[in-house]
Amino acid sequence: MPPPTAITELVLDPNRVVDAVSGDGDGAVVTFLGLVRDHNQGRRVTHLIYEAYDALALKALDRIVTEAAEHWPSVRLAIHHRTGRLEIGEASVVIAAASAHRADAFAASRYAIERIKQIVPIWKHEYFEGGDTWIEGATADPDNEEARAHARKLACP
Amino acid sequence: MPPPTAITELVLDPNRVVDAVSGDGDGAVVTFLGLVRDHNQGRRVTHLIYEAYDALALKALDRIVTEAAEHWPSVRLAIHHRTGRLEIGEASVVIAAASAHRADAFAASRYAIERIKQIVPIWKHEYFEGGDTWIEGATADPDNEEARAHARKLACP
Amino acid sequence: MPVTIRLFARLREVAGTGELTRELPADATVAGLWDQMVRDYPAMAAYQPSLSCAVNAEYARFKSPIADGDEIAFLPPVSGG
Amino acid sequence: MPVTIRLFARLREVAGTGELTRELPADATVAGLWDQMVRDYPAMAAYQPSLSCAVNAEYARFKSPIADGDEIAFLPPVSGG
Repeated sequence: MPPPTAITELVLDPNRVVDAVSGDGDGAVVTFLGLVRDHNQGRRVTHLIYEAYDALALKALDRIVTEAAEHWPSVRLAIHHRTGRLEIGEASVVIAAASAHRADAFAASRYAIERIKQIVPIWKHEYFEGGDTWIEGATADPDNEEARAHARKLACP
Repeated sequence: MPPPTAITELVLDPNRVVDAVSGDGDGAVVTFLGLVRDHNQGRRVTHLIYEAYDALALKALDRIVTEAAEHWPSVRLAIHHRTGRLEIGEASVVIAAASAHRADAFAASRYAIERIKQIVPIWKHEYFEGGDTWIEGATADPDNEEARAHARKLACP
Repeated sequence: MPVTIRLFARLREVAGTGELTRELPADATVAGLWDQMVRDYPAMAAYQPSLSCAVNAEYARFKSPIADGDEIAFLPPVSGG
Repeated sequence: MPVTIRLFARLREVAGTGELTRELPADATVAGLWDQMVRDYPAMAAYQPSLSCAVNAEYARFKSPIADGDEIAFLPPVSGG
């Protein structure tokens, strides 16, 4: 069985992430794939390079899995994030949430992607036609309860 | 490219459904897999047989795709539903929603599964230890605006 | 005029077949055809409050008229997904 | 005491390396080390308001003390997903 969390330079296989969570008691699996887009803020993107603080990034993913289990005990969650060079259309992150209850599976996977953007030490170096730039999003602070509550709110039910 | 909607006796391949929707401009793909559970209402399920009114079921799926496009114009949606005999853990339905915006992709895929349960002429024959039973859910009425509004509400944002 | 009737799930089991043909008068409606089905198969009566119908693979109303050669389907509550 | 410093993304580029070693006094804190980084690499000052830090691959506070042999990481705003 694949691990629930992973930071890897290898191409992500969504089916493998689903295999990490789904059991015979689950009626619903929701997956989220983050894909490299060909544009961003008006720039024509050619490719991305993701850099990670691997050891801490893996712990941050584990933390998100633990947080989600607190909110949605029925859900099993897996998150695999890729690093290195990614071409347009490739998956940078795959999240899978399995549950007997589809509402929980939807909520947990949405929560996970919001939290990833908040607290996982990974950085996107964007290469576009005419240049390149580091994307800088959130100041990572796992103890920021306001950020966590925001992610919880976006997850809905 | 696989078709956006399908009713098929063949094993569903989630990657194929994703391929039906994702393009170079999409940053997010949300998939929903409905899986055959080993239990239901205290019964130990051995397998299911799905029966469909194929011609109408396909039109109903197309209708859901059209409805979702009205609510979330940024989303492309695909729905493949399986029929015939399904074993525990197999996927009965795969939904994929691709968008530049993850909120819309989540919402559209949730909407789709709720609408499938409301209006698609497919019936689940459950075989369990000690017997079998037809599962009867919603009275199908695509023009029931209350049902549609309920699905819209569950989809959240 | 001849019509085809499609039955699914429990209704199919009650009739012992998923497809029937009937000869109907020219002014027939789906509701009238359903009444005839219930006369032929009394166990179907229980489905009256929760039934849907379709004509030529499009959802229809029970007051819808039926034309020569139509395919009329009676649908118990659905359970896809 | 010797410590290792890990730098990522823009900070790594500013320093020209992702890993440095420094000799620190026994009562050093993460904040003190960061001040030293800014002295060495003035372009890093812009990151002060949005910076995170970690000690031995665990998120930490800037007031955290540093021990012999620790790995201290300075993290610009993250953009995973």
